[in-house]
Amino acid sequence: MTSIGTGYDLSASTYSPDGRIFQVEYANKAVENSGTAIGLRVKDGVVLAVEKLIHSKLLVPGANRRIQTVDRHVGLATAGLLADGRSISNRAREEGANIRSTFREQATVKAISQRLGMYAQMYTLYSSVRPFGISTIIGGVDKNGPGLYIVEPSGVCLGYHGAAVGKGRQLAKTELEKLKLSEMTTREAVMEAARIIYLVHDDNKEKEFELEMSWVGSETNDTHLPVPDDLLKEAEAKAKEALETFE
Amino acid sequence: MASLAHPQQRQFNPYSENGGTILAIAGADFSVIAGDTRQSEGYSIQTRYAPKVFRLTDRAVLAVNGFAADGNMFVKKVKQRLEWYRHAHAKDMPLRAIARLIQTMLYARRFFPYYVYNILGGIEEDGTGAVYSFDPVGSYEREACRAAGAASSLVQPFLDNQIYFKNQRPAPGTSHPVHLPLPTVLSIVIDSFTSATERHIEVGDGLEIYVVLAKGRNLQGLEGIRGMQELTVTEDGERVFVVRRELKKD
Amino acid sequence: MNRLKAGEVNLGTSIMAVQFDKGVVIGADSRTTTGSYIANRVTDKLTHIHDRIYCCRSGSAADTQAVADIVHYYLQIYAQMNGTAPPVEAAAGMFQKICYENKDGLSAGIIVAGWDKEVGPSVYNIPLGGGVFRQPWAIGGSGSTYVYGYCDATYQDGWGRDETVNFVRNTLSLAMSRDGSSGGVIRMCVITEEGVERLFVPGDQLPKFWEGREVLSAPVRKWVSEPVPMAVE
Amino acid sequence: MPSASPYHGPGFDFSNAVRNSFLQEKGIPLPKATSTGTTIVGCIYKDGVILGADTRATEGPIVADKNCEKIHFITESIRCCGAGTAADTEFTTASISSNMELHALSTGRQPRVVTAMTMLKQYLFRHQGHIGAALVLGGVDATGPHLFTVAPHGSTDKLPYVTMGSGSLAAMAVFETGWKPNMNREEGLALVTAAISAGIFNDLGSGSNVDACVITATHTEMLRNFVKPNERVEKERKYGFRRGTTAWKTENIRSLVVSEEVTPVGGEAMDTD
Amino acid sequence: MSIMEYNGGSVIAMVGKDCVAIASDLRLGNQALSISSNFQKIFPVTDRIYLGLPGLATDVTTLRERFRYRVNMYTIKEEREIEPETFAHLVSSTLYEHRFGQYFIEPVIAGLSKTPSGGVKPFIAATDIIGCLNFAKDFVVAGTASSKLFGVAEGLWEPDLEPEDLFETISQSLLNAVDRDAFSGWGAIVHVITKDKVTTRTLKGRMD
Amino acid sequence: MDHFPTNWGRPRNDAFDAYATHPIHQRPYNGPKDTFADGVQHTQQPIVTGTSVLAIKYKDGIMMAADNLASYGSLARFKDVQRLHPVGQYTVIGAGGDMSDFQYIQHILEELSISEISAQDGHELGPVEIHEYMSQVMYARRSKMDPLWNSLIIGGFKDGKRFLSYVDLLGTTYSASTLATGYGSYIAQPLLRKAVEGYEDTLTEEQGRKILEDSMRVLFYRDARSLNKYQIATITGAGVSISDSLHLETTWSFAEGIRGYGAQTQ
Repeated sequence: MTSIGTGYDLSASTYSPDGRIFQVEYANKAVENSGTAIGLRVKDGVVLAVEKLIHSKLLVPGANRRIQTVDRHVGLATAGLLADGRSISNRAREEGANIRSTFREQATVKAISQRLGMYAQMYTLYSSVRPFGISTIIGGVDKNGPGLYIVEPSGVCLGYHGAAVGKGRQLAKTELEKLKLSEMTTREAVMEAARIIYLVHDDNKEKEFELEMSWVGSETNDTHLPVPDDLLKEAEAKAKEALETFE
Repeated sequence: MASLAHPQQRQFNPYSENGGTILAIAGADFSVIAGDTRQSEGYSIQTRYAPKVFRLTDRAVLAVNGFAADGNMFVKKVKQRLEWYRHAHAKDMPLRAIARLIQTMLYARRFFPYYVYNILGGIEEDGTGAVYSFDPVGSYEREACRAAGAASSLVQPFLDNQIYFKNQRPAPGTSHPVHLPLPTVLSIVIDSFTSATERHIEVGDGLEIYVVLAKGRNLQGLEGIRGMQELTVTEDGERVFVVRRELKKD
Repeated sequence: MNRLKAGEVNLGTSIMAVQFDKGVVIGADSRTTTGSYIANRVTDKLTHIHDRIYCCRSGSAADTQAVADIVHYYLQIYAQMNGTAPPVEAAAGMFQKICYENKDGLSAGIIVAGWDKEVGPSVYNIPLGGGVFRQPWAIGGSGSTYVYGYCDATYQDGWGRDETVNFVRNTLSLAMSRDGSSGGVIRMCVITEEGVERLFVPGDQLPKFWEGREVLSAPVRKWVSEPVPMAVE
Repeated sequence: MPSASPYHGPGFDFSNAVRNSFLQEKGIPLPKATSTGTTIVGCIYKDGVILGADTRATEGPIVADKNCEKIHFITESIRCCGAGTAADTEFTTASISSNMELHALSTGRQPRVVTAMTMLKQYLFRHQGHIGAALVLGGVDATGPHLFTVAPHGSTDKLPYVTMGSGSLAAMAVFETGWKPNMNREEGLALVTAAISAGIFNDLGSGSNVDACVITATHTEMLRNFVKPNERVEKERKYGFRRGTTAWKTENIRSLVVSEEVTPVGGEAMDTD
Repeated sequence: MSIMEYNGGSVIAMVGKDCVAIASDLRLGNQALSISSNFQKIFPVTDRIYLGLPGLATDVTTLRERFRYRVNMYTIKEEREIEPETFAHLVSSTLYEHRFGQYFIEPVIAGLSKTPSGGVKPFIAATDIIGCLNFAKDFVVAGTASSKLFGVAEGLWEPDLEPEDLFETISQSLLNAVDRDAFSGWGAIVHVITKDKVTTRTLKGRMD
Repeated sequence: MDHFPTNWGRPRNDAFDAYATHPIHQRPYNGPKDTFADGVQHTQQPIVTGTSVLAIKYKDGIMMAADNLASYGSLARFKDVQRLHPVGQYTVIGAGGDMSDFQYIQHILEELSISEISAQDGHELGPVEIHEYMSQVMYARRSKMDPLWNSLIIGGFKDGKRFLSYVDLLGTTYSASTLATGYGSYIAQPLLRKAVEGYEDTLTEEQGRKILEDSMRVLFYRDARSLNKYQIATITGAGVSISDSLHLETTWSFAEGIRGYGAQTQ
């Protein structure tokens, strides 16, 4: 990364001489500092999981959710600035409602993601605004089956089988690549997702974390819902078990 | 289709009339507000129980009659304003202030009025019973008694006679009482409604009588009344009661 | 178009008459309405005018009953005077005269049908203005507008009794299923030289045609494509 | 309507019609006549016909009469329930009743229900709906029990169970769920009562009591106020006034007792012994 | 405005114990403008029958004369006084004759009919403008204040009132009802009919 | 309010059937006429319409019924329309009147449900909330002189409590243990009241179905805009259940012997 103070990083509307937009790259830094978020697109649905770092012991358990519902069939998980995540999910809901009222059908995950991508990209064009400091994993099921996308601060929107953003993304990606996602059920994916989050969490360096998970697919009648408590407990238990055998 | 044959039918009438009657009588240290519970349209009974009398605070009760949708909306808005007042001033709004509030709210809709007749009953700050009656656009007056609604023309002259002693000469050497005792008022209210039920098709089914007692007044006149229920919320203040009775259902 | 007088009882109606080689088949639904209230669900709109002459009534119930009563009365006089049964044409002519001369005051659409010695079976249609038109088949009333196409496509010369009865039954059933002002049962009469035979189809045994799907609801969602494995595998 | 006037023959007098239509054109609405909001019904049972009616008469929303009679006499074995403009039902049935009596006297036979029905429909048709009478006509004659409705424009219907008036829908609902052929007297009366009660309690134009009339070949039984489900409860107070409560200005007493004082004139009373 | 309100006026009749009473206001108006405070609307028909004719003033006069004529003709033909029941039907059919082109009058009849035993029986009746009879057992009302009269009378009337008590009840009913009616008032008159006398009193009422 | 939705919200005409002897639905307007009235489109009118909706309380919850017909004037145009619409897990909304307005209502309720789900605040919309929302929407639209031309019955069961209430194009609301819209309020309501009032807590599902079936049958007999194909919805502690289309059995045999309208015998 270039040294600071060259003057090309003060505005998103300014390129550096070598064709980079520093503001966007700084935004990516904000993402990298955040707890990991992953998404698994499997045979019959999508599972989202988030390593939510607890920055204060005074917080109520379950506070500051990072997975949100966008529409009946779509959810999203964010990594980065929490408030930007709220803002983007509101925008996603509007896009979903807009698509529904224009075309009288459920928005596809792809359509919502691409519109969010365009929205995020708009914040890379003007000097008066700051790019979003988040990467968003959008997951859901629609008429084309399960869909999983990431929208980055730059506005790039790409589809994935397995998605990982945030601090532990490299390790998570490696773990995701080992899985046979297209043969997996959402129920199995819940276990894997929990395991990966526990795996990537660095106990030594980090504060405590809360595992937040949601799923959508045949298990939930195509509705985006938090993973039920008992299943979550089971997945956490298994994840901890796996962690011990991993090393 | 008739609508195609008569294009001028297009005009939509945003009002309807839902029958029923309300009345209120003020005593020296109490106030009685009553209404029947039938809601009708045309020759049909929509429901046999739709309240027309509402407790606003422990010292104020509002009766609304006319177009039911407007009435319910109006009561909702009055209650909302009283709630805001409570938040701002940490006390209930006084009766005469509520009366003025209602006038303002009604007149605000001078050119698309709430088609409702309001009667506000309760206890003033000086502890006297009071009744305020309103027309649909907010003209109001404090009175001792008032009837409104479908059978108002049947009930009002009866009240004139029995409450104000209109056209009656007192027995030589005596004078008419200024305020009637509570039991007398209650029985006149009940008889007013049973009479109106006999002669007006839109009155009947049920009767709700609210009684507001001044601060510190004893329950004299309410003991042993059938079907009574207390609705008071605050302590050491005015008290509100409701008495429910059946009326004929034909 | 609102020719009915205020508050009048209306025969919304689907009525029909078809001639065949030996006689005529007449038929009608049984619904009488005021507004959309069915004042009578089992009305008999097939009115006896003389031994072998009947009429089907549509329009105002009061007007058509009054007119039918008058014609019935005069045909009895005719029979007494001449000692023979009146021809259908005479009945039709009488209906036409009354309807034409009082066209401003009446709303009556009548089909007269029957059998006589002179010409055998015949069907006359006397619509609203008071004209008279002889036809091999005639339909009338508000329900008829829905079945002209069916009749044009189906009717053929040379049918016998049974085919004709079937045609009338099917036509009326189709009209009744689409016209809110028609419904109830189908009443039919087969009028031949031998006599008048009454037929009755109860409202729950009407011939059935396409009646829509069970319920129109949201289409069932199906995934267009199955997930494909990752390229890296 | 026939009347004994030396100025004009029988029938309606239209002398005020010009004046009234002028008023109406000026936009002054003519006042309402009493109407019988009404539920009236009839049904055929095993031994004859049962008619039923409520007893409320209204003027707009006001109850003009709490216990009026809506089952009118036509002949001993033919009765007629009336709905619509009260005066019209009253006078129409009275006129037909009188004509039926004359018809019976001139033919020497018991008149038939269809005769009354025909008279009614022709009379109403002649007046083109301006006579606002909606009727339920029932009776038993030599040809058995008969039941008809006659609408204001003069159309008739022949049915085993009928209803009319503003409560007709409520009453018809009861018939459509409860009617069956060949009911006995008890079942028939119960059904008619239920039908009228449905009108009384659900239609504001109908109210007070149930009148019923059971007609068989041999006997007609008028059950006036057969059920009284709406008696007024006792008032809470007495409303008598002290004598002298009302102030009055003048008084004039006209004595109706013709007092005769016999003054003997001259001499002594006659000896009547 | 209804044509009944052109001149205004109201009548009420009540049954008491062996007596009847009939009362009316005395106003004659021209719409909102009061013209006279002594306009009679109640007329004696026989000694024991009184007829109230609230409604359009021109028709009050016409009908009063018409009924006077018809009752006289009846008396001459029949050689007896008309009974209240009979008179009620006479009123009814006279009005129905004008079914199309009505008189704007709602007559009220009060009287005592003779019983076979020689006693008297109270009789009251009212008709609408086209002659539909209403035989009530308690009270009948008519005119512009009819709905108010219905309300008060329904509240105040009690069975078996003696003549003097009946006078109070009918007077109070009338006065309080017309006070709430813009088209009636300006004084009132009450007739109480008993077996052997008719007491007529004019009442002190509001004159506004 | 009468059955014919065209007349809803319009002034009653006294010159015409002042005594309501007949249930008359075509009432011509004879009030003052605005010279420019024909040039101004104040409000639309109902075009494709549904007829009655019925609802009762019973032991286990709420039961509702509506037929599957959408009429175009007197034409029976669509015979497979569902007029009972589930909203969330606790509520059913049944509609008479204009079907396009009803579809619009379904859409706004869908939007409302999604925004409620997205909130993820642990609250769920029950019948009380949906009725309140709909009554505000209906009242607001009537106040804009642009009404949604419907009468709606909202029934539901949540937290062990039954709820049944009505709202129409004027924003008029009311509750009772039996409700019916349109023609149902004249024909079915008397039957429902007699069968249900006082028995709300003892009426079984079977009895409830029977009384609704009987009422739907009478409506089919007497309402010229009804169909013999209908659905029943139950809302209980177990959730919402809307039946498949049911067919009414009807009786006509007594009519076979009827001849003519008067003296005729053959």
